[in-house]
Amino acid sequence: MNNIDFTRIKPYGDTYNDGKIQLSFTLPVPYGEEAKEAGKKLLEKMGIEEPQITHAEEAGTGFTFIVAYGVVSHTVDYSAIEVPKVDSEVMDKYGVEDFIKEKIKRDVVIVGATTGFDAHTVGIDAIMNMKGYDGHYGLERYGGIEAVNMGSQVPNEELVARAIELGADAIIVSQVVTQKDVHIPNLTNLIELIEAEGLRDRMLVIAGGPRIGHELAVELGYDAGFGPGTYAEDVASYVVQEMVKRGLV
Amino acid sequence: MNNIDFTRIKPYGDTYNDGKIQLSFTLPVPYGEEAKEAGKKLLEKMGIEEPQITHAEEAGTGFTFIVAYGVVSHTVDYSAIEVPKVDSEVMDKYGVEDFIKEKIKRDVVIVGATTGFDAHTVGIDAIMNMKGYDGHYGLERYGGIEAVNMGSQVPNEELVARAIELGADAIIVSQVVTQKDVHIPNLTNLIELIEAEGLRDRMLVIAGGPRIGHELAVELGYDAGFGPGTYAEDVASYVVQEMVKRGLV
Amino acid sequence: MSKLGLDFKLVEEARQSARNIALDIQGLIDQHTSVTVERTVARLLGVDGVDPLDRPLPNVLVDKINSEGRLDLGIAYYLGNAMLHTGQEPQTIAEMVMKEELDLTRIPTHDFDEVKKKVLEVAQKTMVRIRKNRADREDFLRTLGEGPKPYLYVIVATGNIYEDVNQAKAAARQGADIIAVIRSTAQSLLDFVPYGPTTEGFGGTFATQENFRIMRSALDEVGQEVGRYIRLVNYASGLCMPEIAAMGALERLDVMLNDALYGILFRDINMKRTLVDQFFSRVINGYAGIIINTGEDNYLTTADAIEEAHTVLASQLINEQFALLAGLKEEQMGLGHAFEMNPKTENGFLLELAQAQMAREIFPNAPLKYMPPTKYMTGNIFKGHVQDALFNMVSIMTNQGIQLLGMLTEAIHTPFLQDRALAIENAKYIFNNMRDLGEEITFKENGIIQKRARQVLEDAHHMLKNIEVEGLMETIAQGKFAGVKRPVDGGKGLDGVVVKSDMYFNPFMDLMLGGASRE
Amino acid sequence: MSKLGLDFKLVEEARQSARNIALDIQGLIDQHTSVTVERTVARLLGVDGVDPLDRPLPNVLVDKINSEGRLDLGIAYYLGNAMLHTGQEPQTIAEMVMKEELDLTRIPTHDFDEVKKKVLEVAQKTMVRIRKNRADREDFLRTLGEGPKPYLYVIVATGNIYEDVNQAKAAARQGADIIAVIRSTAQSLLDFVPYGPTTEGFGGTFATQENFRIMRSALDEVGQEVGRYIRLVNYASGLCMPEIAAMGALERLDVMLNDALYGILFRDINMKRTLVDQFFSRVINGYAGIIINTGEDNYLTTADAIEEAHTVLASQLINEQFALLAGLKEEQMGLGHAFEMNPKTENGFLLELAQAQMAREIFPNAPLKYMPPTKYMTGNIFKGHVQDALFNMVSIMTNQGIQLLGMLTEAIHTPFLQDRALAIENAKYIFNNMRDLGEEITFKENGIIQKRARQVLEDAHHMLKNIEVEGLMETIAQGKFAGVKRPVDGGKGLDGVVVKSDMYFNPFMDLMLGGASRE
Ligand code: B12
Ligand code: B12
Ligand SMILES: Cc1ncc(COP(=O)(O)O)c(C=O)c1O
Ligand SMILES: Cc1ncc(COP(=O)(O)O)c(C=O)c1O
Repeated sequence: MNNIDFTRIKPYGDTYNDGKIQLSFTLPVPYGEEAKEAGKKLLEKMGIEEPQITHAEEAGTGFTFIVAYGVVSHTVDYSAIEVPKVDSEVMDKYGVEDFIKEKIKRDVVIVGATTGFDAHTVGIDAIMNMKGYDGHYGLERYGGIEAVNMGSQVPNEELVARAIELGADAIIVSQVVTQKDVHIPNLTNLIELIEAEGLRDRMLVIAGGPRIGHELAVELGYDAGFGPGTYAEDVASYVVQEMVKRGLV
Repeated sequence: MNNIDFTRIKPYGDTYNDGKIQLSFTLPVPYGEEAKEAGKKLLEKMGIEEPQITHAEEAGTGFTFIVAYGVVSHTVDYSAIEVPKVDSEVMDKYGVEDFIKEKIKRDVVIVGATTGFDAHTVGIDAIMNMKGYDGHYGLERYGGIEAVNMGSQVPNEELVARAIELGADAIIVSQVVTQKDVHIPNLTNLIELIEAEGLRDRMLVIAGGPRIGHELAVELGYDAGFGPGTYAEDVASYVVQEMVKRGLV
Repeated sequence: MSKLGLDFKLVEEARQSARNIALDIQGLIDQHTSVTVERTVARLLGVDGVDPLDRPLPNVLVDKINSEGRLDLGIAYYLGNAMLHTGQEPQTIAEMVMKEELDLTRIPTHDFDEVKKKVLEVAQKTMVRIRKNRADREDFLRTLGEGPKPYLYVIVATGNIYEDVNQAKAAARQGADIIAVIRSTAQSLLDFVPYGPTTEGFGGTFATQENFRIMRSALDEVGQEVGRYIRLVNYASGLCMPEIAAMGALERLDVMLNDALYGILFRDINMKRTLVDQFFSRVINGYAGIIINTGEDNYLTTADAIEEAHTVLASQLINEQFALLAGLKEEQMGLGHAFEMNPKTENGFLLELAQAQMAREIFPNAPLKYMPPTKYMTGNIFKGHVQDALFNMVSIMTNQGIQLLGMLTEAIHTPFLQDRALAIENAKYIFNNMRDLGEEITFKENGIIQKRARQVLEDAHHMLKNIEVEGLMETIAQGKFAGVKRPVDGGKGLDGVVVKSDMYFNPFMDLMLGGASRE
Repeated sequence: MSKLGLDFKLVEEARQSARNIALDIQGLIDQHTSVTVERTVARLLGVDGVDPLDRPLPNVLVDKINSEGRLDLGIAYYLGNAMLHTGQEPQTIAEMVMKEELDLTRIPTHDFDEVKKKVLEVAQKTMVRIRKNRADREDFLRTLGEGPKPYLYVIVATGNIYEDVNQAKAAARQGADIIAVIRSTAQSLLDFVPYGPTTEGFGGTFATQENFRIMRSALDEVGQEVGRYIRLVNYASGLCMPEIAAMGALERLDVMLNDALYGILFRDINMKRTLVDQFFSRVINGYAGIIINTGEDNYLTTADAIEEAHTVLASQLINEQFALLAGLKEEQMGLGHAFEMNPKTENGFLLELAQAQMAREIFPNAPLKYMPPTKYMTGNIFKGHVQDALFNMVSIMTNQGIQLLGMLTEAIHTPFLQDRALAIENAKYIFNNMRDLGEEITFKENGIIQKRARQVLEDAHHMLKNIEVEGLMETIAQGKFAGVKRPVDGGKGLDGVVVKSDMYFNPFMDLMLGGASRE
């Protein structure tokens, strides 16, 4: 039955290739038949066939909120997709500790912070604090890792200064506020500072946060990026293996 | 502030022309980074910029359910939209009754049914039964209207035969089941039967139902179509005014 | 103890009225058989397959005899006689009849006791198979286990049995406990059961024995994978009620939609036909350990949930009594009700809570089937998802048994894969997060909730008293249920009802009526 | 009567401890003033506007005097003295100082009683304006009316005040009762208040007096249209707490985020600074009839809602006592709490119900501010919408006062127009459909809910007893609130704290501390 053509996949409602998709959006036009028609036209421009406006309502004068379903005409070649991924094997805490003992034979120093105006600490704490997150201990509890969590709203300059002071093997930075892309200049500035100090080759620089992906991080000049659902062991595994790979031991 | 260019409207998230839109769909591929990437690619093909997969989860082996946001690049010319609409003024029950007394001066006969295999009666009952719907009386209660509700699962042939028998001024038909477009052949068949009987010019033929629009009805050869939220007075107003307009009194 | 302060004397009285109503009808039932009852007997004796025109052989057999006006003895007699005469099995006999090589009414008649003995021999094999299915189910439940109550019940409705299998497996993996394969539109009006695997249906997939088998084995497979027994549901209601029940018994279905009145009210099937058919179908379900689901929820999709709530209770009580007469145990009675209150109603949630709790207290051992909001669902899927959440909340607060999950797209299309996933997520979240809420709360003395429940009980009591006097058939003819009027001799299928002769013989009625538990 | 079987003797003891804790700190507060307290006095005396470098004139004035180490007398004294000297109004004097045409510390000193009299004259005008705002609000509430409780509270956060106005009006039309304009990221760390209308902010819009005015008049307009008074909220917390309170009093805001500890814990503002500032800001809010909102909800965004629930109660009790000392009435205390339980928690809803009901019973007259799920919201907006529905249910079941509506996109972006519309729809549906559910139910003796509430109360009692011994500042330094450690002399803004001289003079402190009601 299910001989799917992975070079041409489409959304699935209840039958292969039915292309069914759900949308919702608001148009800045008064509620009425014309608003629904405008919604349909928009869907058609997106390549959606049989657009159905299943719900439309006035959302404050001059706005119409629309819920729609339709059939996507486009297909995607799934077989050709290659996503850059953090290229290391995830070990658990004990695995990481053993790895350090055997292959690095000294303490690994990791300095972390949420930088710029960003005041969100829960993400970086989840990775670094003793207690960790969701039952996974944080870096502070790892034998063989010296983890320094500088907290939030840390200026990039202070973070770099501290990393130099401690001879850090890795800087890890969290960015949670991403509205209007405020995180991009801030992350870029950090890399520039590190390069200016001539440190870029001597340490790993890693970013994380709910809207940070590995791909974006690499694009911005970081070694790796970690998104939602990351645990301490994901970062730790990457850091220790990458240190060995790069001969930073 | 709000000088909207109605020739080029876009969805509105929290700022004019930000183009923000929400989507959800399922891809027939296993959950993973590649699935998310496929989702993004699909969005891009639809002309959605900055596609963001905000949620992805395995939905049964081999399927990935995706929730996404993005920015639509297309615009719609709202100012040029013209939607065909039922062209009559809606009067209330008393208005309709007076209109009949003054301008038609005889009983108007309306025969209704849900036809084909469709067993949904609530919609046609809402329009025809005494009790009506949502506080709006049905046609049976209108003075000057003889309303005959044949119920559901009525073969088109029987409906037409009854209309002939009663000398109906209007046939009104409900279609609720629209899956796989089953209503289209059924509605088409009804019009053909009426034409075959040479009755098409002598009565109004009207369709209704949750997925029936005026536009579709007209396309299929009906005089008018009524969608969700219709009340008896909407149809009644149309019927009596149109009868006068066409000289069917 | 009643949380509602219900007057259980009134409940007992209402129940007694329902008993009298059912007993009154049982007289009529006992005097009649129907074409589908006889086709069921043929099936249970092993007749299956179709003729070159796709007519099922049970129909071929039964129609032939009925056309000669001789069905009053029951098909079993003719098959038994033919077995003695030809030495062949029923299936071969049926094929011979189809090929017109044999005319069942024109072969020599054997001694009636001999015939019975022969038939019972064959019938016993079927009984063993059904008992084995029942034992297998119990085994699975013991070894694999099942999800906590309320069971999560979802539907699949693609029209294509193989696509249904995909969806059903996905749903089980997400947490569904029960999968119902919705039937194709209007199958209930067919006076035969389609044959073989099918891939084209409208709004659902045809109920065929082969489709049952395919889905059963898929669910057994995924059940092993997820470590829970996954129950399978189909629909008996319609013109083939006992036949489909028999197919379910043979293929180990677990739940059957089966209501004493649904076909009359919602499918315009003739009263006598439905009443006769429901009895045998329930006898079969009872024996096979199948849970029935009644259709009181449908009343509220047509009539108003506030005004007509008492008709739901009255109908539940009647369904209960018919079920008891057919040998069903309380644990098999998935009596229906539904969350169909207009969401705009102030304190509507309280009224719903009253109704659900009342059903729970009046039918303490029944795995009540609770149906989701459908009528007031709209194209606004976000609002719909919250309506479904409230529905789930009432269920966990009142300890319902079977939760037919609401879909946020109810007003739009039959469920997509993702709709089902979201529905399961919704229910799991609420059932877990509010697990013991029902245990924790009590209702105010004489508050809105208690008063509402009492009022509904009184109205139902009153209604049943009236029906007891006027008779069930007359009441239905007057449109007192769901606002639908059905004349006694109207509707489909009356010509398939046959008055039994004194010598009428149906081996399964006696074999099964004791119920498996009593063996 | 307590639904929870709470021990109110224990509550009284805990409250007494909180009173002692607050009184202990009040000693310190009374000895100090701060730059923002003095800027507030300047503002209330009529100083406004900015210099060519966009520095607000209140800052120009106060910084000048502080840089000379002479702020210990209070800015009022210098302004009064200059008024007598120049015969000009404070605004003109401030402009003269800005242009360096006048040096407030170098002009002749007038008789102190004369100075006070002059200052009080000007101050009275401001008092009249603030009283008028208060009366206007009361008038609107009388004539236009307001929505039923819980009030529907939504945020706008576009960064652009004019875009905010669009969103706010749309929300009011959909049913919102309260609109909060979220501030731009990190405004709380600015030691000045930006000036004029602003159109660029991150994650929010700057709190400026002009923005307050623009939004106030938009809401008055839409309030007339929808026939309900629409309340306006902004944030006082931060390094300018009393200044923003004053702006709010002048522009008829109705609610102010204002917590005695928030700045310390979540913005790393120095303790002394925050404690001093919060006092004056609350005195102003109290007089202006503004409801304050405290920030206990924030504890649970960082710490665990099950483990740390008692810190919320302890902090509410402390906030209450600080508020009473500042002349706020119970009806103005929008104490905060939040639905931040992990949705995976079995019976989590019951624990949440316990917490919300407990807050209700311990603070029966406070318009509690209930915050929505944020921490456990995900990119799955459908699930999120159901989480928000459960939050709304707890609120209506426990009779909360102010419902900060949850947004299904909480984990994704600041609210879109449609997110807000859906949030309002969600709350309205549930509040109406379950209107009297709270009235109707009682909780099981010694059940999960009652036990949970008692445990949390005991833990809070214990915590407060400890703080009473160790001192509030020491406790915070140890990280006992929200797991955040703040040293007594750490954090921002300590340099803006000044020890008052014996002759220190702040006209508004006395004028306002009685509260409007006592006039
Ligand atoms: C808690 C919270 C707060 C708390 C923060 C308390 C604290 N001490 O952190 C408070 C209330 C103070 C707050 C304030 C604000 N917040 Co806030 N907040 C949140 C909230 C609810 C949860 C964030 C969180 O803690 N998640 C849990 C953690 C564990 O997840 P995480 O951060 O994603 O971290 C994981 C991964 O991403 C990864 N990770 C994260 N960092 C790193 C770093 C490294 C190196 C690695 C390897 C991995 C990693 O690992 C972690 C564990 O798996 C979110 C909404 C939401 N549900 O997401 C809004 C949210 C993030 N906040 C938001 C905003 C706008 C603000 C404000 C700016 C609002 C305002 N105008 O005042 C303020 C100001 C903050 C500022 N200046 O930065 C927006 C951001 C919008 C956007 N996309 O830009 C959100 C999305 C809410 C919204 N819908 O508006 N917030
Ligand atoms: C109630 C109901 C039933 C009841 C019907 C009872 C009855 N006596 O009508 C029962 C339970 C029997 C039923 C059965 C089925 N149903 Co049904 N049912 C619904 C439900 C929940 C509500 C429909 C309704 O009554 N709406 C209220 C009325 C007032 O609204 P309305 O019909 O839109 O009518 C208004 C307007 O459209 C208009 N109008 C309608 N007709 C006309 C005619 C004229 C002339 C005019 C002027 C106006 C007009 O005016 C009315 C008043 O404003 C919908 C889901 C939903 N929430 O919409 C599913 C739904 C319509 N059913 C559906 C299906 C698939 C079925 C079945 C086929 C399922 C099955 N396989 O067994 C069966 C079989 C029915 C059949 N053969 O036709 C699907 C249809 C999918 C599709 N788009 O095709 C729906 C959408 C549910 C779903 N998501 O799967 N159903
Ligand atoms: C008892 C019962 N039987 C059958 C059905 C549906 O069957 P059909 O539409 O095939 O008649 C329902 C529908 O909800 C029902 O409640
Ligand atoms: C009491 C209080 N003040 C202020 C804020 C936010 O202000 P800011 O982020 O500008 O410090 C909050 C946030 O939730 C709060 O609870």
